[in-house]
Amino acid sequence: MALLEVEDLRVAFGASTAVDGVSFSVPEGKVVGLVGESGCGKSVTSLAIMGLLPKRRNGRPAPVTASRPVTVEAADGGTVAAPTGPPPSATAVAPVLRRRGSGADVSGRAVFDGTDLLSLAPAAMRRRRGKDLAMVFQDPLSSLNPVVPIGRQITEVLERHRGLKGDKASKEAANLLDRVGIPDPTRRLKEYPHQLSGGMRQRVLIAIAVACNPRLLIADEPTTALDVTIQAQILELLKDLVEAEGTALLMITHDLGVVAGICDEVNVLYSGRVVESAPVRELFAAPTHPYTVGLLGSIPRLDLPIHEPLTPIRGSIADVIRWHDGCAFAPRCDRVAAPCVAGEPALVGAVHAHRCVMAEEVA
Amino acid sequence: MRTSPTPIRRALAAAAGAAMALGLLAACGSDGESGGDADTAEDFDFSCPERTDGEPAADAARNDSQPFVFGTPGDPTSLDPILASDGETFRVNRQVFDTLLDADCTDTVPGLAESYEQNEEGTEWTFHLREGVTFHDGQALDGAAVCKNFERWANFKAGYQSPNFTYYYSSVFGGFAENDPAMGIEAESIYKGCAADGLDVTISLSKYTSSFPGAFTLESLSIISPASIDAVADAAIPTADSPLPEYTQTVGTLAGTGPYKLESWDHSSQEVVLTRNDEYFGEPAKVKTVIFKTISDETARRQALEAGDIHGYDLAAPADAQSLLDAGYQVPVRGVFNLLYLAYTQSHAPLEDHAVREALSYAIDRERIVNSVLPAGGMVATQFMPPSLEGYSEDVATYDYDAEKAKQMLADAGAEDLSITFCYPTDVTRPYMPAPKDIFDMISSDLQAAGVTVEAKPITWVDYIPTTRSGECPLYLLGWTGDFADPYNFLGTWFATESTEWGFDNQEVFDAIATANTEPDQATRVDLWKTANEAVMEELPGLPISSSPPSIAFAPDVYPPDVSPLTREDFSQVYFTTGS
Amino acid sequence: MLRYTVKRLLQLSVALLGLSLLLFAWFKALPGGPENRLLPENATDQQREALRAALGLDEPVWTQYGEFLARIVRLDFGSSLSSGRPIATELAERLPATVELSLAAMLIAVGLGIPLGYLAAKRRGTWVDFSTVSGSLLGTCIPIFFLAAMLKVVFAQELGWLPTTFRLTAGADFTEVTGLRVFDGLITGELDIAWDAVRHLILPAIALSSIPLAVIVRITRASVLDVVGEDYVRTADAKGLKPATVRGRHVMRNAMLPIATIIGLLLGSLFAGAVLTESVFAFGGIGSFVYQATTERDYPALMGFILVIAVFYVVINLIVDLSYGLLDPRVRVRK
Amino acid sequence: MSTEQHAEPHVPAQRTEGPDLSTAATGPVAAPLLEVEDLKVHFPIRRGIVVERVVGHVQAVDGVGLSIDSGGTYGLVGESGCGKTTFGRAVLRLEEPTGGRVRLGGDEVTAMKGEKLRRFRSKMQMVFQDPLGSLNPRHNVDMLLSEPLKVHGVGSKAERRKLAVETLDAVGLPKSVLERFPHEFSGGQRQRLGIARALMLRPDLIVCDEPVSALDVSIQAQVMNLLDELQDEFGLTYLVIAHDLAVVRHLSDRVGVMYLGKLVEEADSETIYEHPRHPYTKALLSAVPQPDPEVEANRERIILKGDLPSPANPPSGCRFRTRCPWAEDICAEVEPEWREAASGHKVACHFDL
Amino acid sequence: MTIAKIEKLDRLIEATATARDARTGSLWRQSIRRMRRSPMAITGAVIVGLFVLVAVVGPWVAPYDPTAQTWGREVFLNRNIFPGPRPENWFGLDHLGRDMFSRMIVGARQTLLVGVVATFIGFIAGAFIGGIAAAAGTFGGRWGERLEAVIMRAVDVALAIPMLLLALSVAALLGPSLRTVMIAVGVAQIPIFARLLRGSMLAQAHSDYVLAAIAIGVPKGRIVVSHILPNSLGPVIVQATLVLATAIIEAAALSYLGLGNPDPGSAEWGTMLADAQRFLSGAPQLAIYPAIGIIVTALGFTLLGEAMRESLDPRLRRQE
Repeated sequence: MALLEVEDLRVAFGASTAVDGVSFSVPEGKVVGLVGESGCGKSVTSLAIMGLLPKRRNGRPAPVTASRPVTVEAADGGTVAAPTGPPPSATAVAPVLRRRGSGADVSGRAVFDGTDLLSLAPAAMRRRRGKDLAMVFQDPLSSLNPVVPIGRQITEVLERHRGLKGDKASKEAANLLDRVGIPDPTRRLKEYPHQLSGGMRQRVLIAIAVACNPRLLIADEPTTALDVTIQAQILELLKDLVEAEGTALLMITHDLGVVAGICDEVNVLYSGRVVESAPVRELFAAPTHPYTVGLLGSIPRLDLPIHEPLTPIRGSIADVIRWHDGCAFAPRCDRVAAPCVAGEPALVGAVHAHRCVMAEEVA
Repeated sequence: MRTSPTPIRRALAAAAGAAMALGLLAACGSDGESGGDADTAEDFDFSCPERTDGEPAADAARNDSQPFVFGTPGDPTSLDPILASDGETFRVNRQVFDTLLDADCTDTVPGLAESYEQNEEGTEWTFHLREGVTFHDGQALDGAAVCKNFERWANFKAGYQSPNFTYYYSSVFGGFAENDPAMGIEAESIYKGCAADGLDVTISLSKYTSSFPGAFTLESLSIISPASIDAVADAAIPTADSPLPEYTQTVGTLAGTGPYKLESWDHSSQEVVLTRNDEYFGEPAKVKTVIFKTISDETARRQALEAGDIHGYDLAAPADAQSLLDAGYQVPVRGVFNLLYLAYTQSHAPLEDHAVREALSYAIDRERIVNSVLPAGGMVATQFMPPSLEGYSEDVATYDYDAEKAKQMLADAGAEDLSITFCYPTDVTRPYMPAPKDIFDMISSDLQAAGVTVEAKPITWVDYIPTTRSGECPLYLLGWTGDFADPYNFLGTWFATESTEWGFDNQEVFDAIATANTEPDQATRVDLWKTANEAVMEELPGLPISSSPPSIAFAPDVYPPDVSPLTREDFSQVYFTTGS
Repeated sequence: MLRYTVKRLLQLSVALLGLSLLLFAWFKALPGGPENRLLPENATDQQREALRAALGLDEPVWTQYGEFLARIVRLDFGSSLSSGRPIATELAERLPATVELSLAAMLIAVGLGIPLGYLAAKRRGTWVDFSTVSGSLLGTCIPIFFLAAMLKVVFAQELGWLPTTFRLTAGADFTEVTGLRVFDGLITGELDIAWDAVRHLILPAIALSSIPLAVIVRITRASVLDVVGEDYVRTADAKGLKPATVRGRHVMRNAMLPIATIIGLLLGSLFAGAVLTESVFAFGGIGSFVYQATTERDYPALMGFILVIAVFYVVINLIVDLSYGLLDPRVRVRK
Repeated sequence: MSTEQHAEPHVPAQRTEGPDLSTAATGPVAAPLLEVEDLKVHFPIRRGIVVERVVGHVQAVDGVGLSIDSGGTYGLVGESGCGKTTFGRAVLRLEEPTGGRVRLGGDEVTAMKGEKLRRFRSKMQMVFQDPLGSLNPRHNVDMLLSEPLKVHGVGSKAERRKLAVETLDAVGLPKSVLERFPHEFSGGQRQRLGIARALMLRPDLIVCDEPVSALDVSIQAQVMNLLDELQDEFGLTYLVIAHDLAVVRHLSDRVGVMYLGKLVEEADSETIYEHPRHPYTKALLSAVPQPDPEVEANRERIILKGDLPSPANPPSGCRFRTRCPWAEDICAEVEPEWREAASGHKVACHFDL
Repeated sequence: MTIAKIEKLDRLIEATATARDARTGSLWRQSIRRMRRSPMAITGAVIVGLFVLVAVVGPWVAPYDPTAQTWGREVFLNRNIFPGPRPENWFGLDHLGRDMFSRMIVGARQTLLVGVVATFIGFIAGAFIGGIAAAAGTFGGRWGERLEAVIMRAVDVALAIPMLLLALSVAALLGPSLRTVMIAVGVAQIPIFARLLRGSMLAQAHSDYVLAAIAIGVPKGRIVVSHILPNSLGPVIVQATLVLATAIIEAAALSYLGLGNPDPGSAEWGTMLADAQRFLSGAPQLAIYPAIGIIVTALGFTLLGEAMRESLDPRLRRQE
């Protein structure tokens, strides 16, 4: 039994489904990647596990919310349909999640250490959040409260979960800052987030997350907002922490390079479902799902001959059909065929699983 | 020299009081017909109405413990009476200071002087002062004290001479001993001197005017103690726009003789507190403490009374009177002593045509105005003075409402498509005109019914007087409340000479007024004023609309003072009653 | 910070100089001089002319402005045409009443507005939200003089719970310290006076608070909606903090920034709003004074009032800006 | 010289076939299309109570020189805050340079003013990072595309529309989108629109400021391919500004690396990735994660210490020394010279690493 | 296997896409669509719609001449006799014997006129001042910045002058009239509009599309007029809606102070309310009809404005 077992997780905002039956597991002490483009449901998945999605109020259907824009862009650059909503960037989904007044319908199970997190009462979940499982967010500036000194932001979690108060808490906070590589930690405790650089802020966020030695750390695009040299620092730090403490890490990213560098296992998400999952080396060595293949072909690489043309996926992530009608990737797939839209494609395979009825052809 | 000691008459209370008229109106109002049985001058004696409320028992304990709070429309401005010309200041000062003569209803009655006499030319006025009167500061009243007051006034310097401060003094006496050219007072003073002999005091004038003896009742000419005069001798008003000296703003400097003493004046609370003067020469005040509090908003005053925050207030809106009466409040009716008129400025064609003026006069239903929007107790005016004054004539030409006749006359005069500008003031309520716009609306509706096109011209009050004075308005509403019983105070200010505000030149009218004004003999004078009134109404410079009393209201458990057409209520008469 | 304050104050004095010139020119251009206010209606033309001359109204305009300015600098706004007293004295005497009323109104607006705004934001899109927001907006849609009159009819006349006018029952015996009656009553131990003053404050303060209340509800709602969408609130949630901590330390502390600005600006506007309220309740503050000055065309008084209000308004703005530093560390460092 | 050929801005540049015929005609050395010499952009820091005075400068760009051959692509790479965007804008005179010179096709852009400059803008265009923000939300595609022509007085309404349709076709959008508004498009399509607008005047130079960084991975590739295609089709010269080394490498012939307002290294893109000489370049390259677990597992990373210093107060000597693993005393004292370490390979470092 | 354009795939795509079709169109159209879901907007729009309808058709459907004192001899305000609702006069008579119902209906137009004209004055003048300031500050160089600073400082101080006093001055200059009310209320709104437009324009001026326009070579004037201005008008238009409500209320306040519309020939709610305040004890209905008219109308505009603000607010929109 893995530390975290997510089974058939579904999250819907009103009429639109953001996560559509995601299952994966995070074994103890391993780094598991959740990879995909904006709108694929990876952030929603993590927030659902953490219980940070706004609950829908009883008996009142949430208003229809904007969902991912749809654009049908044929290979020949033909038809264009109509998206609105936020631009498809990594952060685009988050505001949807945070809209109050509507809420998310969450179903499925997320069993953490024998307990289904999704069925926990809010108060019980609050007791575990920040303690047993913690999270690091993408934008370190906006994720820290601008008007509260960072020391306070760290000690409040120590106070809450470890019962540390006053000097003891401050001392521990300084230790934590030291541990995440912030020089002169005692002075830094009194500073405000805007006085720190981006990399420092992300270190502070990590310090907050690891303050109570959680068994599972969820990192949602922790390096996307950072410069590449800082990104390297932060990845290094995360790796070190995971190795030192044996913490399991759920790494959410769109960057296959990051995945290759840090993850043990990878789940590729597309339109709210896992389309491929495999140990990291197998995935990169033998990508099976056409979407994974397309992603890899889209990335310019430093280690390949220069000016080699890229092979992008056509269309945009908005061009989807519903999973129960067929493969959501079908509109963009080069190898689409009749079976693709004959019904729900199943996830096949064990260690290296994929959700493509035409997998043999691709291979 | 004919010295005729003038007997001072007590006012004769008339049988048919306006309090009764109120009941009458209420009774006939239900048939909803226009006031066919409305009260005209013939039905009433416009002396002050007699009180019919008896003398309910006083609540002695309450009179001593509970202040009587009276809501006033505005703040007083000065505790020195000579430096004021507004009713709110007079209301306060009248309780504290006394004048040589007093007014009851519109009649002149004894004040500090028990009696007076005048010489035949009306240039020497001798007053016989009461015995045993002491000022609040303990000084005794004598002729010398009175003279000291007159000498002080006559010798005012600099800013003290500005009509801004001493309007009434210079109106009555023309000027000062040494006129300050910077203050713009040019007329020569008619005050010649004052001679005291124990309790007798003689004021000499260089010229008689019909202002006397009424002027001696003016609150401005209140007598203050000699010590007070010395105390404020140094207070200067260097220019016309200087602030009033400090002593006029704080209590304790000036001492009067009145039934109340000043206790405090809190400017920020807009509150003046008076306490009983136990040494008062007359009947002592019933309530120990009287408070005047300013509530400038008309509706707020009524609500404060209804909520019990105050026990009485002045200038009740006509519309509120009935509701107050219905709820058990008292709204005693004052005698009428004002006049509202519609002026025809003859410099504007075709108003110089008598027939047009006459036609317009017939077109206006003045009874509706009096019956509907003016306070109860008002009457349609037939001439340019209220009926309680000497010289009121029953024989003036009248112009009763007749719309058909008006149309006909306009047609005959070739003015059937007359279009005319009609001015009225916007942001003001005057005692003679509680709601200018309503009256304007009604008149213009009547005029339009007679085929006249009315162009409304509303003007803010501060600009209204200069605009109408300059003759810019062909038609306009205006009026006047008398200061004291003096026909010249009404007719004289309007028709003594040719003026742009009326735009007519009728020497017959001017002469009639001048003759009456300078006639010292009363009987002759009365006839002369009647003649003058008839001449004016023959000329028809404007249409007198109404004389109506401003309403004053009191709580049910209060015995109100005798109400005065001059709004000179004496609050020492007030007390809380045990009843109701 | 000091640098900034000095800079702002310098700007203020320049602005005030401009304003004084503007006002002077404006009032000069108005027809109807003060003499019409000062004299009764049947004063003679000669008396009017005399007064105009005596008031120096026939001097060259620049001389008049010079004198005006010289006096303003000495805080001498001249004397009121209606009361004949120095305007500075009048304003100073009446200030405590208005301050007390404004503070009371602000207290109501803040005390009610922030929780209501928070509630509306929490329940965004529900009927709670709709009725809270609409209800507070309704307050702004009732002409203030009518609202005041209605409040009096209902609570003072019909129910008889509260007085309709004044700051204290007439003739009450109290000790004056600051001029804020409630406060004075409390510090001198005259609790009955304090209670009396509170009773007199309630209705006018409610009437006056209708507009700021609506503004604060809206701002709070928008501000809270903004903040709850922020990442750091999610971070706070992810820490498993108690809801009260999240609400207080993370949501409200940030949401207070715009609210504080608005409160400052509203305080300035309350002074102006007090004009109608105070006169309807005969409250006796600056508002009543201005109302009187308005109806009587007491231009010097109005001019003095506008200058004082302008200073007040700008100073409040400055205080708000400076207090930003206390509330928001980001600003503190930048300045 | 090719500037004459571009006199009519809307006429697509005629690409000369073969190895630079024009060079053969005019002389032995091909004059570059864009020449930038010692460009500086300093932002004054003002302070003062009554009279503001300048108390310092943010040296956003501090003496950068480079040149781009006609038809070439120059990639400028660096981390956020290094001044690359400011440099790009200063080249286009969207930011006022404090010093230095910019010449485009022989015309000195930095000397132009007013109407002349405005007219000249038809020869140089920009593609923005945020495709939505750079498109006026109230203008539909037709207005967006025809405005450049309109303000330069090109063509009739019908002609402008025709050209718009042609350009749309070139960027892979159908003419049916003309009536649509920017928010109705996906991110990739918006960037296509941004490129189309830049193309409308058929400019010589296009500055692409982070052209793909706001896009999803799968869309980035589409846009990069499109830029490649358009360069061939319209004979464009690109200045590509990006923080992503892989993207720059993919698009560019020549690459410059910027750090704190200065160039630290410049070389052909192949060379610079194969043999980086400046420690900063080395660190950058080593930091980029590669989508290959084998590579990642075996790679030696140079992890830089600390953060970027403030450009208002840059370190003395070599600006990179505060974070450089190889820094020595001399680095703090002497500013390294911008030298040619190998043929076509310039670097600003005291050492040969 | 090559690209197979399968019929079914097209159909599926279409089905998914049509659900989104409603989200096309210009920003304004989108806002309107968003507002259709808001109870605030609906309530506001219904009220405003009814009000405008009455204002337009009022004079034709009013049963009587609103100015004729037809029943003048049946009203005695000094005795509190105000005939109330009856078959021929649905709302009863006013204090001069005019038909209240007709006055209410006809008054809607005057009231709307006051609101619209006052708002228009404030809008045009404020937008002009704010626009000049923003344009100068953005493109005018150092001198432009100074001009902007001067203008905005003046606007700040002007904000401090209470509207009441402004109105008073206007009234003193022009005499009390409906025109005065319109001008006074309008003038008082100028600084608000100016600040709003300037702030909005400055925000737009720093946006990328303005930079893009400069890069294209669009002349500065044209950038201001065709790029910055249209994108900045949203909040200003919202404000205009809110000011419409304010104007109607303020007009009533000015009437209460005696500065209002003195023309007896016209019926305007603010004036009617201010007039009727005198009869609050005897004939409260005379105040209540116009008061309800004003309150409901003002609320309608306010709700509509607030809903518009919300639907246009990019921060709030983001959360949808």
